[in-house]
Amino acid sequence: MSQYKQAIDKPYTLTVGVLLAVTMLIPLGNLLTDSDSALHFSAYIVSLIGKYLSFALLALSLDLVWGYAGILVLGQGAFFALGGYAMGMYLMRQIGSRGVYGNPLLPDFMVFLNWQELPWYWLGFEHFPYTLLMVFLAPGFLALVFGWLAFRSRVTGVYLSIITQALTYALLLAFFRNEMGFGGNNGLTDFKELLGFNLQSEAVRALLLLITGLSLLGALLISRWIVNSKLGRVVTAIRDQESRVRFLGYRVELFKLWIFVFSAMLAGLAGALYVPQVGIINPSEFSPLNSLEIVIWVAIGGRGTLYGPIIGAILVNYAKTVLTGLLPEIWLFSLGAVFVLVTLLLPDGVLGLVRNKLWSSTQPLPVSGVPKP
Amino acid sequence: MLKLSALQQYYGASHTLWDLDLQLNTGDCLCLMGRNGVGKTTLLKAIMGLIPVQDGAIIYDGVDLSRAKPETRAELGIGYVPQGREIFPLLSVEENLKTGLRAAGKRGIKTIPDSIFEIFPVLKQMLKRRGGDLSGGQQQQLAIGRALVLNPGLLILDEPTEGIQPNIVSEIGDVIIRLNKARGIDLPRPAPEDIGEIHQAIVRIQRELGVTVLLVEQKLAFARKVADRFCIMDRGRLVADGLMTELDETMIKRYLTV
Amino acid sequence: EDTIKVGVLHSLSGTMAISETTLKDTMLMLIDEQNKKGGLLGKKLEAVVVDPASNWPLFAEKARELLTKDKVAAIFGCWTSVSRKSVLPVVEELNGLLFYPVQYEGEESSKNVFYTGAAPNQQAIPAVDYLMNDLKVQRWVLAGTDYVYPRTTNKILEAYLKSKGVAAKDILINYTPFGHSDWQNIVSDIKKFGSTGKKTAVVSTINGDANIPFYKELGNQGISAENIPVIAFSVGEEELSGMDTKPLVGHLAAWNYFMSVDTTKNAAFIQQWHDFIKNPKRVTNDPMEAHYIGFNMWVKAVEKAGTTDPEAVQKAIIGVEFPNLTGGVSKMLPNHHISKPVLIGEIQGDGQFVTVWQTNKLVDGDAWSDFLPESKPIIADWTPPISCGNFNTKTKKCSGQNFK
Amino acid sequence: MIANTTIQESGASQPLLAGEIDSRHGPILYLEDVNVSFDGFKALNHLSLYIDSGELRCMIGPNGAGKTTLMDVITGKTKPDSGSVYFGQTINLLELDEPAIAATGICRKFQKPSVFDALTVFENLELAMHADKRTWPTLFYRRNAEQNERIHNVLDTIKLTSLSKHPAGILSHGQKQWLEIGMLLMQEPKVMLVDEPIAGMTHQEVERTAELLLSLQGKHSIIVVEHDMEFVRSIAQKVTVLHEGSVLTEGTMDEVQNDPRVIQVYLGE
Amino acid sequence: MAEREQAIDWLATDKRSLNILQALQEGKLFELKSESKLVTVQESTNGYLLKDVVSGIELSEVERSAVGKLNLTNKLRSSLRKAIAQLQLNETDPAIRLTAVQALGKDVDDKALVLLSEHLNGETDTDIQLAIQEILVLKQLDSQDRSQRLAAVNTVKTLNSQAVLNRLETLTDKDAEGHFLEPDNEIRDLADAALSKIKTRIMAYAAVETVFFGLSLGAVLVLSAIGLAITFGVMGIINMAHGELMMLGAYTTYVMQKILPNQPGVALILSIPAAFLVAGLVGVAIERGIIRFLYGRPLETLLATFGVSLFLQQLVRSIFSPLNRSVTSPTWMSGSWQINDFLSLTWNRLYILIFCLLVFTALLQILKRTKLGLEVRAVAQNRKMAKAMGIPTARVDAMTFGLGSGIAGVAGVALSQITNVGPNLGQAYIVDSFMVVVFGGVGNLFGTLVAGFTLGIANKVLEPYAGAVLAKILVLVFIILFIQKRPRGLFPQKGRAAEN
Ligand SMILES: Nc1ncnc2c1ncn2[C@@H]1O[C@H](COP(=O)(O)OP(=O)(O)OP(=O)(O)O)[C@@H](O)[C@H]1O
Ligand SMILES: Nc1ncnc2c1ncn2[C@@H]1O[C@H](COP(=O)(O)OP(=O)(O)OP(=O)(O)O)[C@@H](O)[C@H]1O
Ligand SMILES: NC(N)=O
Ligand SMILES: [Mg+2]
Ligand SMILES: [Mg+2]
Repeated sequence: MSQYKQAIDKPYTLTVGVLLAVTMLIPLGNLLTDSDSALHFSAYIVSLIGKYLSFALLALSLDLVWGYAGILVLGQGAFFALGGYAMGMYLMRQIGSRGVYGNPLLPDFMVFLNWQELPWYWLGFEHFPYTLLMVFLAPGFLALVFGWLAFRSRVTGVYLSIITQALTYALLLAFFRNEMGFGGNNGLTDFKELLGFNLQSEAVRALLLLITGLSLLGALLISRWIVNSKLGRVVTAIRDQESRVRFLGYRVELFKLWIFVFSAMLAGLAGALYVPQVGIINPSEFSPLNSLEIVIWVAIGGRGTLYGPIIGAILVNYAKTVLTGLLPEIWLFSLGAVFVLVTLLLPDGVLGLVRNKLWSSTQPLPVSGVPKP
Repeated sequence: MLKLSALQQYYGASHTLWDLDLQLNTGDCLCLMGRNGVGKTTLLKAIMGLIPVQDGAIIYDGVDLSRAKPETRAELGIGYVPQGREIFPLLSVEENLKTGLRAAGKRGIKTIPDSIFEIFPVLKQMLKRRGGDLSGGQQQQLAIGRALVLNPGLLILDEPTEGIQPNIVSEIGDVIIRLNKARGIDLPRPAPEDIGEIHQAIVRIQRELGVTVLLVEQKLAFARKVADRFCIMDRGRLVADGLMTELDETMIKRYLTV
Repeated sequence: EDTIKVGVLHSLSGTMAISETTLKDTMLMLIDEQNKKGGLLGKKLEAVVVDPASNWPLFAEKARELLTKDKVAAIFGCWTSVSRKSVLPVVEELNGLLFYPVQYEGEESSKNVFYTGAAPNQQAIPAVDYLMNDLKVQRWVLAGTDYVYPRTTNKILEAYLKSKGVAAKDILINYTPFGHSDWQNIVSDIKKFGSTGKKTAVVSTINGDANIPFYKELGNQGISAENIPVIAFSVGEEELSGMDTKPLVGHLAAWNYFMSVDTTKNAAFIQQWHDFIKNPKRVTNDPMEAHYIGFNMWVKAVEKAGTTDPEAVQKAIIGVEFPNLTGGVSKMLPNHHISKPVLIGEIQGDGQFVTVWQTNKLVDGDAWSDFLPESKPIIADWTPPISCGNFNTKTKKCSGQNFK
Repeated sequence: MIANTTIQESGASQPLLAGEIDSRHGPILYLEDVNVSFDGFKALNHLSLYIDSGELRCMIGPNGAGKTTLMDVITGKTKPDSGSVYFGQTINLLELDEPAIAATGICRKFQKPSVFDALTVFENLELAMHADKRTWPTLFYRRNAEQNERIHNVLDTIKLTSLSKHPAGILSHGQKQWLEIGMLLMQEPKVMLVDEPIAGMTHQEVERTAELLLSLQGKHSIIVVEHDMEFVRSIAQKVTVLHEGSVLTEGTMDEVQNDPRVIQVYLGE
Repeated sequence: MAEREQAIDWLATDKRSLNILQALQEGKLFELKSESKLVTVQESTNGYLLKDVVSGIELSEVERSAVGKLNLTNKLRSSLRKAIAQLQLNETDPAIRLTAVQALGKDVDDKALVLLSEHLNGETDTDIQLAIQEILVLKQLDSQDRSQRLAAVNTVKTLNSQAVLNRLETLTDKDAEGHFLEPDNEIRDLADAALSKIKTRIMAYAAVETVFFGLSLGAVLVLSAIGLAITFGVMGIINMAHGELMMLGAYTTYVMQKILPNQPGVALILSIPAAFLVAGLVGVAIERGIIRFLYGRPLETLLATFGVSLFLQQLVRSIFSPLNRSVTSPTWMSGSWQINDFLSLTWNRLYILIFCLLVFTALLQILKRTKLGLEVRAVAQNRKMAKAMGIPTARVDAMTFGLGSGIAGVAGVALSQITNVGPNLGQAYIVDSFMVVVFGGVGNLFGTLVAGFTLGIANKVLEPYAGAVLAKILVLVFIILFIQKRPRGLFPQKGRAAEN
């Protein structure tokens, strides 16, 4: 439509293409070839990429609220973790009587803390469809209640950021409590099966990766459709001049709420995809620092671009994987330096660089090309 | 006093000011005119150092300022009243005025001159109110007052009458004329024993020095009243200039109407 | 060149780096020494160090990386229980070996994990016995950080105390979050609880960073070891080296090793450590000894099996004995725990412990506590015919990893 | 001449309308005894004002008289301490918030031009366009040919066609003024509140603005605040003078201009 | 060890052994291995300087390994304490005598009782007399004479003494079968009344204590937030490295104590300016090196300073090791101000509270009274215009950021007195710091102060009912809900300007 949108179309297409290739190639390679084939990837690679893609989805979800709606959520990890816990609870229930104490109903951690019955909120999680619903509803509902309160009272800017941080911090402390019935610090682990399939089997891993990749692609397509819709523009307008939008007759709080809840649900989905692939969900996912890191991924990739955060999340996490193995003693120096340098040298994130070099568009860009008010 | 030569300015890839030359003599009151978006504000910002220029020179009192910091320009006595007022919204009126005292202090001004309150009495009434709470017109007065704290040698005004009530507009006109023709702030009435040649000399020097004014203004009547020279811009270039009296209908038709 | 790789999986950054970095160095030292002795099976050992950064999922990822990419023969690592829980499915899936050197809550026995730290019966129970019998303690504060290890330990202790006739009103249980730093109320409560005239003691399962402010507050509120002794299970020489020990003098800790124990083996170990780390002031501690024992047992088992193949090592290591640093000979038991002496020490002004009590023989680590009703019937035995980490002696069924 | 092509029938098609505006008894906007104070300072002082349906009302008064505050009250930005504000006979504006008031058909141009910098000029207009402004319909909204044309007409009117694909952030001050006027046109309001529309415009543009406003009267009720007397004279029928938060006088331009009080506090000379 | 206990008892009978016992208590008594002889030691450059235990005459200098320290256990320590107290009962200094009496009073056996009552006759100091009488009157409760007991109950009810409370409780308790332990009704009723009197007083003291706990927690919060109130609140920089700047302050204290190993108090005081300089200079470096390129892009400061925080953490890990460092508290910061048995205020917290108020006042004065204060705010609100008015923004920025950072460093000095000095110190406080600043209202220093104390007290009032974790959760929820009511914190910026 407008010229600058064309400018972002190219990297967007590229991102979609690469993602599609990766998500199809690796799982299909693993499903269709023998283990000694060149197209066969180790479980390590598969689960690593699966994890990156879940994080990418998480980053994408944050970009919607932060990049487009200007709501700097410092508690996005809370929604991710809730989705993850929902999935974790399902996986726990799937263990059934194969737990160490052989209790058919209660997860192990409840048995040795003398719980007599399953708490009510664990009911239903033995059913996958219910779980799937909760993966979206649990974070969605929290976002709805929280957002409704906050947006209605016109809490904005750092105030909103900090109370989202307070939210995730409170949840962190709550989930740490063993009385909450979510396994305390240890969280939920020792998963065995998903829908009756062995989680440790190669095929299931490959399929999980495929599903994660497709979810990410789907989310990217939908998100792009949303930000290019009029709603997307209203939301962008809210980011820049919230009060002005009200006078045009839009209910700012509802628009914010809409995008906030949608983003929370995406984050929940990311969490649900993440958990079976890494094999653990624990309250530290609620830690404010984790949420802060998500912000970093988005910023590194380039906010307000949708594909930037995806690349940011993958790059940062890949860097982590490599550096923690390669320079275990001093990798924080390098990561810290990378963060500083990217900010100083690449104001539009890594993607800004790529975009400027490859597509040297003279058009100002939607977010940072214009001086902020 | 101020000499611009071959000034070039770009916003990213778009060329906003083209090879601009302009000369302002001490005591001049020059009105810069032109349609919307031709680059008037941009030029003023460049003179103030708020945006970088790519090429060309800005000579003020013989010093090349084209790479100098805005702070330095303020210290040298360039006062700036921006379009859109740019009041410090959370500072009180008094504090807004005080922001200029550091630069003014370099030239011996330690407190806010009372004359500013004579010119804009409303500021005195609202001394403790936050700048951002003032009405649009009050803010404009504050913006001019703030620039005057610097006791400027060159005063740059970007559409100073915007949103100002008519009687104040004409007062602002008078103020500009007064500043321009005489060195602004009236001297205190001399004690009888001081009356003499020295005092006379000081007054004369001040009158001759007068504040040089560079004004952007759309309102013809106002421009005609205060300025003695005009200068018309079109698409980043200077296209005409002359004495205010020479500004005729054909020129207006050609450059100022759409 | 052909080497045998050994994975070292300890956090070098993040909250746990405080404790775990030392263990990484310990492993490097042990491997270094083994290489000086000629390596293993004629090959050199090579340490592969990674940093799981105190991030639990990252522990799993790194474990997988070590086993798949680096093909390590064994992993020495983890500190917190949750990091172990995170790594567990990975080592089980890939049939790796993990040596876990920290005291923990028990209730676990995996075919692929060797628990060289203390089980609750090798630390908590003897400590309480000491307080009850020697110090005549009648009132008990069980203070811990809110996570599995303290929770489980305290459950075991509560059951144990009650079985010894302690009334419920004489037990005060308190949990605080990780890194808790404001102890004013809790210490004040402890003071009140302990001022009734009956001898009171605090059994502390407070973890890591929370200890410094806790002891500071104890000192400042005037609780000395003479009135209300505190016995800790997570405060060792290394933790003390970061504290102002003046107000701590006389408080207690229960471990299986103290740096101050005067044996030639220990002196040599300390000397070796100081040489390796190039700092004569560095202390040694219990988990270091656990790695020392664990590593050497692994070496012996590999030599015995003639291969590093995990399956063979798992078989070979059971029954392997290795002298520990405090005088006894520890043995790898069929339940993958080891036998250890239990020592109780009093903190001295120089940050060392004086042993005031010790078991007269080694105590076998018990994976499944006899003081928890659900665990009582369960045993772990990785030798045939049971070959299972949680075998229910009542139902004769095996659950968990080798569930059939 | 301009507006005929751009402004369609308004009123009947308001989907979010809280009810028909009842202006049978004359005025469409009623403000009675409105008081607003800030930290003790009375910005509006027992102000009463009536605007008739289809009327073009000019509002003048010294800086700080309370003109902008008045608009803030009408549009719901500022809640008065006391008084009543009605739209037609039935809609109590004090019970509504900003979007609800906007939805009833009261729209506003701000004194300080406020457009959405990150959006293009085109998108700015599209956002303002009269439409169903709830979330889901906005999400699924598709522009039709007629709407497209309307936007283009307005672009022509405000002379920004060539810049339509540029982000509004790069516009000059005067261009932003025009864009805001364009956004106002797109909203097809019943009542337009126009705060200092011509600041920063050239003489000729001022004339065009005057023409535009004149062509809109009758269909819309308009309140214009301006300090440029020449401009006011060129459009004014009825002029209200505000002073220190209340109405000083009201009347035709001539009456007002010759009122000594107005001369003293406002016009000067 | 049992032998040592006997030895102590034996020594306690001889006045000359006081030196030996005190040396033993202070851990200065060593055995010279070669001669099996007891000596006291003093650290010297090459090892230890030996002195004769009794006379204190210097003997010789030996290597560390030549001597072995005589270790103590709790049992020995308490025998020692008693023994020393017995010997000190006749010291000339009344303060020492008083401590001796109190030490003996801790658990009185018959021997001590006799000793004390004998001593009472000869004692001239009234405080000491009172202290002894208190011990004796308590013993009277056990007397055979009923009237003496009644009188004793009446006397003790005015005392704020834990021992009295415990004793009274045993007078009113029932045994396992539900019979009263004390058969005498009158005494029991009297004891009951006395008990309720004392308990009322205890409640009042507990309330005072809770408020103090809250204020001292608040002081820590305020201290850690107040630097941020400048860098974040006034300058608008989301400074994620704030916690690490505090950490630097804490490490400065550690280094100062290393430099002055024998004067922890002096070192602590000197640490305050030193930490201000260290953290302040690092702050200036961060501002000049990174942040100045990011003005107008506030969110990017978050990213960059997060990088800086990782860097600084790893830096101290590399320099000081990942372990916690031990920072000692000088004696005047240790222990507590014992008002009575039921109320005591710990010195370190008290000092930190005072320190916090001092820092706050100083800062307020700087921002109010100096030109810097005005210029900082002008720059923060409109950088370009500030430049145009001639404000040297670069210098103002650097100085302000340096000031905020320096104060973070000073806060670190205070923290070193109550918590870990380690690489994670910063992370433990960063979330709370932001919370306090935002809760108080960004840009309002006074808000930060009130917010810190409010949250501190709220936490401490809730803690006894809800426990530490739940209390914290409740406080967080309270913050979230409070912000709904006041979307701009406790003390919001008001007016038109703040709305957009
Ligand atoms: N930050 C910017 N980036 C890109 N282009 C800009 C920027 N600011 C202004 N422009 C463009 O530069 C041109 C000159 O703008 P300028 O503000 O100087 O105009 P002006 O003559 O002052 O107009 P007006 O009378 O409306 O104030 C305009 O066409 C405007 O669109
Ligand atoms: N939030 C506020 N706090 C304090 N005073 C305020 C606030 N808002 C407005 N005022 C004061 O109320 C008065 C009326 O302001 P208003 O903006 O309505 O004037 P106006 O008539 O629009 O003036 P102008 O023609 O200059 O735009 C002014 O004196 C202004 O300073
Ligand atoms: N196992 C422990 N101490 O976490
Ligand atoms: Mg302009
Ligand atoms: Mg106004």
